[in-house]
Amino acid sequence: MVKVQVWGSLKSALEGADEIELDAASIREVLDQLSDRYPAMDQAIKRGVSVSVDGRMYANSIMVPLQPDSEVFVLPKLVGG
Amino acid sequence: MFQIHVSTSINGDDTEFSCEADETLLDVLRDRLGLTGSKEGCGTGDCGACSVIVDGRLVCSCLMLGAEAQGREIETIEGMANGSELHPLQQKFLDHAALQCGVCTPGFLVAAKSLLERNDNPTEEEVRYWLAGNLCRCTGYDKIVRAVLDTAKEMRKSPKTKKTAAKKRVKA
Amino acid sequence: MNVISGRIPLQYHAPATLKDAVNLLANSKGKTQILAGGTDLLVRMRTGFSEPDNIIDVKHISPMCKISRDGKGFSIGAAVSSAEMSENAALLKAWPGVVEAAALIGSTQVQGRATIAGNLCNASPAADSVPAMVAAGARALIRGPKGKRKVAVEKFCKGPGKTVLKKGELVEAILLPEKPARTGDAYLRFIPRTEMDIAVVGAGVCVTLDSKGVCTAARVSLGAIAPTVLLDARAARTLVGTSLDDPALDALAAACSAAARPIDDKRGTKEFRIHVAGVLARRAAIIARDRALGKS
Amino acid sequence: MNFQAGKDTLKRKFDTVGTRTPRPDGLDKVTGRAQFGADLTAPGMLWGMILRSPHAHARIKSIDTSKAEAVNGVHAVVTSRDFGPCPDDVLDIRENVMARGKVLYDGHAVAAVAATSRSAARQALKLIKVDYKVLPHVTDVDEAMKPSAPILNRKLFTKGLDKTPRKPSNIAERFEFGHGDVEAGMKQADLVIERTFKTEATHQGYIEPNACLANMGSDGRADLWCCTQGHFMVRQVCSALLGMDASALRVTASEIGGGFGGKTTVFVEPVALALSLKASRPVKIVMSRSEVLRASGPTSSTSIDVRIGMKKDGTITAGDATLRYQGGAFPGSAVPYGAMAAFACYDLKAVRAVGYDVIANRPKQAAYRAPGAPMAAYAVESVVDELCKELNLDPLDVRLKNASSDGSKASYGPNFDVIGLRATLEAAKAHPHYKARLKPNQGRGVACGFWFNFGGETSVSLNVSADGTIGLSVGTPDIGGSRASIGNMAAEELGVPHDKVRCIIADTASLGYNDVTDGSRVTFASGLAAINAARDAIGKMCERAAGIWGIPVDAVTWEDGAARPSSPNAGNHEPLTLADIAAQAGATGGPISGHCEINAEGAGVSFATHLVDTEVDPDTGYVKILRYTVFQDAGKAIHPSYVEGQFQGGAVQGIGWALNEEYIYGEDGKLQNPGFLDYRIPVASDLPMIDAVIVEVPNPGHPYGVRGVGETSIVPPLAAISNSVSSAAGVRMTQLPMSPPRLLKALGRI
Repeated sequence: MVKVQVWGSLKSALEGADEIELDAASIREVLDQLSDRYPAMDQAIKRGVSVSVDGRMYANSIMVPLQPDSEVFVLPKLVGG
Repeated sequence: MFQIHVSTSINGDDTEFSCEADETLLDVLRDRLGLTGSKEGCGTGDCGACSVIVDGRLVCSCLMLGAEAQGREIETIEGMANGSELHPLQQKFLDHAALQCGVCTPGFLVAAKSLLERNDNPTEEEVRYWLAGNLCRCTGYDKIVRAVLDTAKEMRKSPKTKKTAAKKRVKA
Repeated sequence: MNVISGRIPLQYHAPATLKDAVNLLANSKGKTQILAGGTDLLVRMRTGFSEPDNIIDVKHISPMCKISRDGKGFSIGAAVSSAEMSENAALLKAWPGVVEAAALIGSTQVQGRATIAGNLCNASPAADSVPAMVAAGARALIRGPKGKRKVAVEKFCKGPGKTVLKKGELVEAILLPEKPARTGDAYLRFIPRTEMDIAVVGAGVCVTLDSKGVCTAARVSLGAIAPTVLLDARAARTLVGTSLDDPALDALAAACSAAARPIDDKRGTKEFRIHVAGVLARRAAIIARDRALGKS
Repeated sequence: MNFQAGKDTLKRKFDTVGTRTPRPDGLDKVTGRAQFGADLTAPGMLWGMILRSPHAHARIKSIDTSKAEAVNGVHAVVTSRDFGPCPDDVLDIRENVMARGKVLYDGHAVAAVAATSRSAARQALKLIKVDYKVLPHVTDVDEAMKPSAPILNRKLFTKGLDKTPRKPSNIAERFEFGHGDVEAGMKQADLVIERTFKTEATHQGYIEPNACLANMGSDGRADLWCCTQGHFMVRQVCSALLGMDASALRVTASEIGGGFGGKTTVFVEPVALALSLKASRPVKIVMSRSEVLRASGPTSSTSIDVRIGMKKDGTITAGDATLRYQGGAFPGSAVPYGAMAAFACYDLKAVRAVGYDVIANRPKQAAYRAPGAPMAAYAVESVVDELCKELNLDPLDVRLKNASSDGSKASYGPNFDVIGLRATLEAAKAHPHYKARLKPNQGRGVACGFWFNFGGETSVSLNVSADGTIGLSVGTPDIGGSRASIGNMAAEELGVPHDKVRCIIADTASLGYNDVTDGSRVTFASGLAAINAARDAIGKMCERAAGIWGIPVDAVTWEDGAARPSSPNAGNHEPLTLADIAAQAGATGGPISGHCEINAEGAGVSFATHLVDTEVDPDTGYVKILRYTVFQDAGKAIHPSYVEGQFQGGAVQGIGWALNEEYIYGEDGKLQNPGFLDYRIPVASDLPMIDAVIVEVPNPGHPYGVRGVGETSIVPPLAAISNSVSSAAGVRMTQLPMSPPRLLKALGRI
C-alpha cells in the first residue's frame, strides 16, 4: 500500500486522518482515489497540485509509477520566478 | 506636424533627419534612424541604458532633444567596434561574462569607454562611481567592474590597441 | 492631428544671442521654457508634469556657455554643465564646495548636461547645488526686457517651483565672488544610496578664519528641510568667534536641527531630516574649516 | 532512446561542461545588434498606448472614447468590451490587463489606443473620458485583513478553512504546512523568541520595460514578438483571451532584458493583439518605466510572526510561523511557497507554518525569484540569529546542528533527496571571510536559504547539418546565458567542440510546448532535454554507422564524437566521426536529428548560505555593505561564470530589498515612487565585489548533476543583511527595507 500525506490545510479534507494508505500504482491513481473519496480533495486537485514521491517533486506529471511502499506527499502547485 | 530638420554626425557618418520638437535624441536614434542599440530603460536619466557620447561628453540620449543634435558629433554603441574588430571593452565584457540579459550592456560599454578616454588607470572606486548612472539588475556589477578594470590594464600595456580603437572615420 | 485638441505643436528655438532669447521669451505665447541642460525639463515633459508650447535652447548663446573670471569673481554661464565646472581648475580651487555640489547632481551622464543655473531655476528645495551656492554667497545674474539685475541665490526661490523671474526674464549666469583669504566652503548631502538620489537633507557651510584660526565670518545653508533652501544666520553665529571646536560644532548642529522645518515624504521623515541636518552641518563645517586652514 | 536519470549514470569527467566558453549571443549584445522587445518594427506599424486608472479603487461608471477615435492618426481604441468570454483560469488575467467594471489599483488599465505616432496616441488617451465613482481603498496587508476593510471582491470567500465563511473578505485562502506537536516542542526549549516582521513590496526591476509587437489579420491569424520568460505561455494565455486557436498565434521570444519572474505572465500582449485586430495593422506597445512599476507584477508586501524554541545547546525544538502576504488585487500571492520554504533549512520534529493569501488595492503580484521565500527566510533566520545571540552560540554551528540533510523530513512534508545545505555551511565556516576582524559599528550576518527548483514541460530539437555542425532549438527564453550552458551540454554529450553547436530559442510554431523560463529550471530541464536529444541523434548516427559497416547496431558505440565498433569482434572499422556520418546522411537514409519532449522531473532542491559584513553610520542610519560572500550548491556548474553571475545578481537584488527598495503608497492609494529615481535599486558604487563560492553536491536527478541556481541566491540576503545590521547597530531590526530613517529611529537617535 502507498502511504499518502497531504499538506496541512487539506488535513481536514482527509476527515482527520494524518496519513492514509491507498492501493495505487501511479500518481494518477492516487489523485483519482483522493478525488473520489474526499470531495474537498477533489476541489484542490482540480485547482492543481504538485506531488512528491519518495522525496522527488513532480510538478504536474500523473503517469509516474509508484512502488508498493512509496511515500507520496500532495502539495500546492508550485510556481517559480 | 511641424518638423525640424537636423544635420549631424553619427559614428562618423554625416546624417540628416527630421523630427518633432518634443522627440528625444533616443527616439530619433531608435525610431527614425534604426539605431536600436541604445535602449530606453526609464526615459528619465536614471538608468543609463541610452548612454551616448555627444561632442566627447557622456550623456543620456533620453535627456536630450533630437533637435539639439544639430551640428554635433554623436557616438553610439553601433560605432564602438571598428568594423569586425571589437573595442577592447567589448571583448573584455565577453571574456569576463560581464553581461547576463545584455540590455544594459550598450550603455555600460559607452559609459566605460568615456571613462577610459579620460582616465586610463581608474581605481575600482572610480569605476563604480563613474558607472553609478548605469543600472544593471542581473550581474550585481561585479563582473562588469572587473571587465572595465581589466580593459584599462590591457590598454595601458598596449597603447596600440587604444589608438586603433579610437581611430575616427575620415569624413566624406 | 491637432484638430481636436486645438493645441499648437511645441516649438523649438535656438537663438544665438541673449537679446534674441529675451525677445523670444518676452513675446512668446503660451508656456515657454528655457532649455539649458534639460535634465529636469525633459523629465518633467516625459512624465507629463510640464507641457511647454515653446522651448528656448540657450546653448547656442556663446557667453552663456563659458566660465569667466574678472577681478570681482567668477561668472558661470547658465549653459555651463557641472562636468565643465569640475574641469575648471581655478573654480575648483576657489569654491570646491560649489563644484562638488554641482558634481553630485545625478550621474556622470547627467553631469555632462546639468547646469547649476537650471538647478536653481527648477526651484526644488532639495537641489544639491543651491545650498552650496548660498553658503558661498552666489548671486544670479538675471537678464530681461528691462536689462540686467542681480539677486542673491537665497532670495531667488519663493517656494517649490516658484522663482523671482518675471515674464521675459532668464538667468544668464551664476556669479561667485573671489574667495576671501582663509576661507573654505563645503557641501554635504544625505542620500540613501551612494549616488543617483535626490538629497534627503543637504547642508552648506562657508567659513572665514583669522590668522589664529578663529572664525570671523560664516554662512550656513540647509536644503530639503523647508520650502526653499535656508540661509540660517543663527546657525552661522554659533561658529563666529570660535575655532570651530567641538562645543561650537555641537551648537551648530543644534541650531541647524532647530532651524529645520521639514515635511514627511517618500524620501525621509521629518524627525530624520531634523536630526541629520545637524549631523551634516557639523561634518560640512569641519571640511570647510580644514579648507580654510589650507589642510585640504 | 530515452534517458532515465539515476545515480549510476552521473557523469563525472567533462570536456566542455565546467569551462567558461564564450556565449553565442555575446557579440550581438556587445555591439547593440541584439533585438529586444522594443527593437522590432513592422511596415505600417502603429503605436499602442494604454490609459491607466488614477484611482486605487473605483467603479467605472462610463467610458467615452468617441473623441479619441476622432483624432487624426488613431486607428483603434479598445476597452474591456473588446475582450469576450474566456476560460476560468485566465479570468483574472483578463481583468488585470483591462479593467472591467471596476479599477482595482492605481495604474490599472482602462482603455488603449493605436495611432500612427506616439504623440497622436498620447493625445487620444487624454481625450478618453472615464467617469469614476471612487471607492474606499486598502493597500496594507494587515489593514486589508481587518473585518472593517474595504472589500475588493464581494464574491471572495476565504478558502482553506474548515468551514467556508459566509461573509466575503480580502483573505483569499489559508494554507497550513508542518508536522509534530509545536506546543510540546516549545515547552522543551530553554528559550523561545517570538517576533513580528514586516516587509514592503519590491519589484523585479528588470531594465527592459515590457514590450511587444503584435500583427493580427482579419483571418484570425497572428504573429506576436515580445520579451517574455515564456512565449508558449504567452500563446496559451493570449489565444484564450482573444478566443483564438492556439496554433493561429505564433509567438517569437525577443531577447529579454531581465525578468526575474516578472515576465512569467502577460500585461500588454493581449492588448496589442486586440488593437491590431481592430486596426488591421501591426501594433507595438512599450511600457514606460512608470507603467512597469505601477502596473506590472511586483512582489507581495508581507507581515510575518515567527516563534522558535531553542535549547541551550542550540537544538531547535519547534518552529511556528504565520505569514500574511498581500498579492495585489487578485488572489495568488506566493504565500504558500513562503510558508513551505520558511523552515526548509531545518530538520525539525515540530514545525508549523500558516499562510494567508490577501488581496489589496495594488497591482497583481507576479513571481520574483524564489517567489515568497525571501521574506519567510528573513523572518525565520532573524529569530534564529537572535536566539544564537541570546544563548551565546555560533550562528553557523547552530545551523549545522539543525540543518536539513539527505533523507530528513522537510518542514513542508516530503523527505529530502541528496542536498547540499551542510556543504554550504561548512564552506562558509572554513572561509577566511568568517574569521575576518570587524571594527566598531560593523557587524556580520549569516543566513541560509532554500528553493525548490522545478523541471517541467520541455521540448528540444537537435539538427545535424551536413557539415557536422549542430543546430539546437530550445523553447525556453535565455535570460542569463542558458544558450551557452545548454549548447555546451549537447556538445559534451555529442563529443564535439562547443562552437560546433548553435543554440537558438525557437518560436512557438517550430517546437513542442515548453513551460516558462522559471523555477530555476532551464539549465536543468532544457539541458536534460538537450542531452536526451543528443542521445537520440547519437542512436541514429550509430544506426547509420552500423549500416555503413554492415554490422548490427548494438555492436556500435559512441565515444569522443565518433561511432566505433564496440569490440574487436564487430570488425576492424575506422571510427566514423559525427562529421563523417553527417556528410553521408542524405545517402544513408536522410537528415539526422534528435528530439526530446519530456515533463522533466528530478530537479534537485537548492540551498545557500550567505555571509555579509556591514557598517552602520550611527548618526545618519546609512548602511554600507563591506563584504559579501555567497556559498551555494549548484549541483554541477555547467558554465561557472553564469553560475557566479546568478549568485551575485541574486545577492545584490537582496541587498536592494533589504536596504532601500520599496513600494511607497500615499494616503490616496497612489504609488508615489514609480521611477528609478525613488525606487532605489543598488548602483555600482553602493557595492563591493560579491564573492561567489560554488559548492557542488550533484543532483542525482540529472545526468551531469545539475541543480537550478537562479532563485536561491535571493533567499538568504534579506536575513543575512538584517542580522549583520542588527549586530552592527546593536538593535534588532524587524522591518524591511532598513532605510536610514527606520534604522535611525530604531537606534533611538530620533
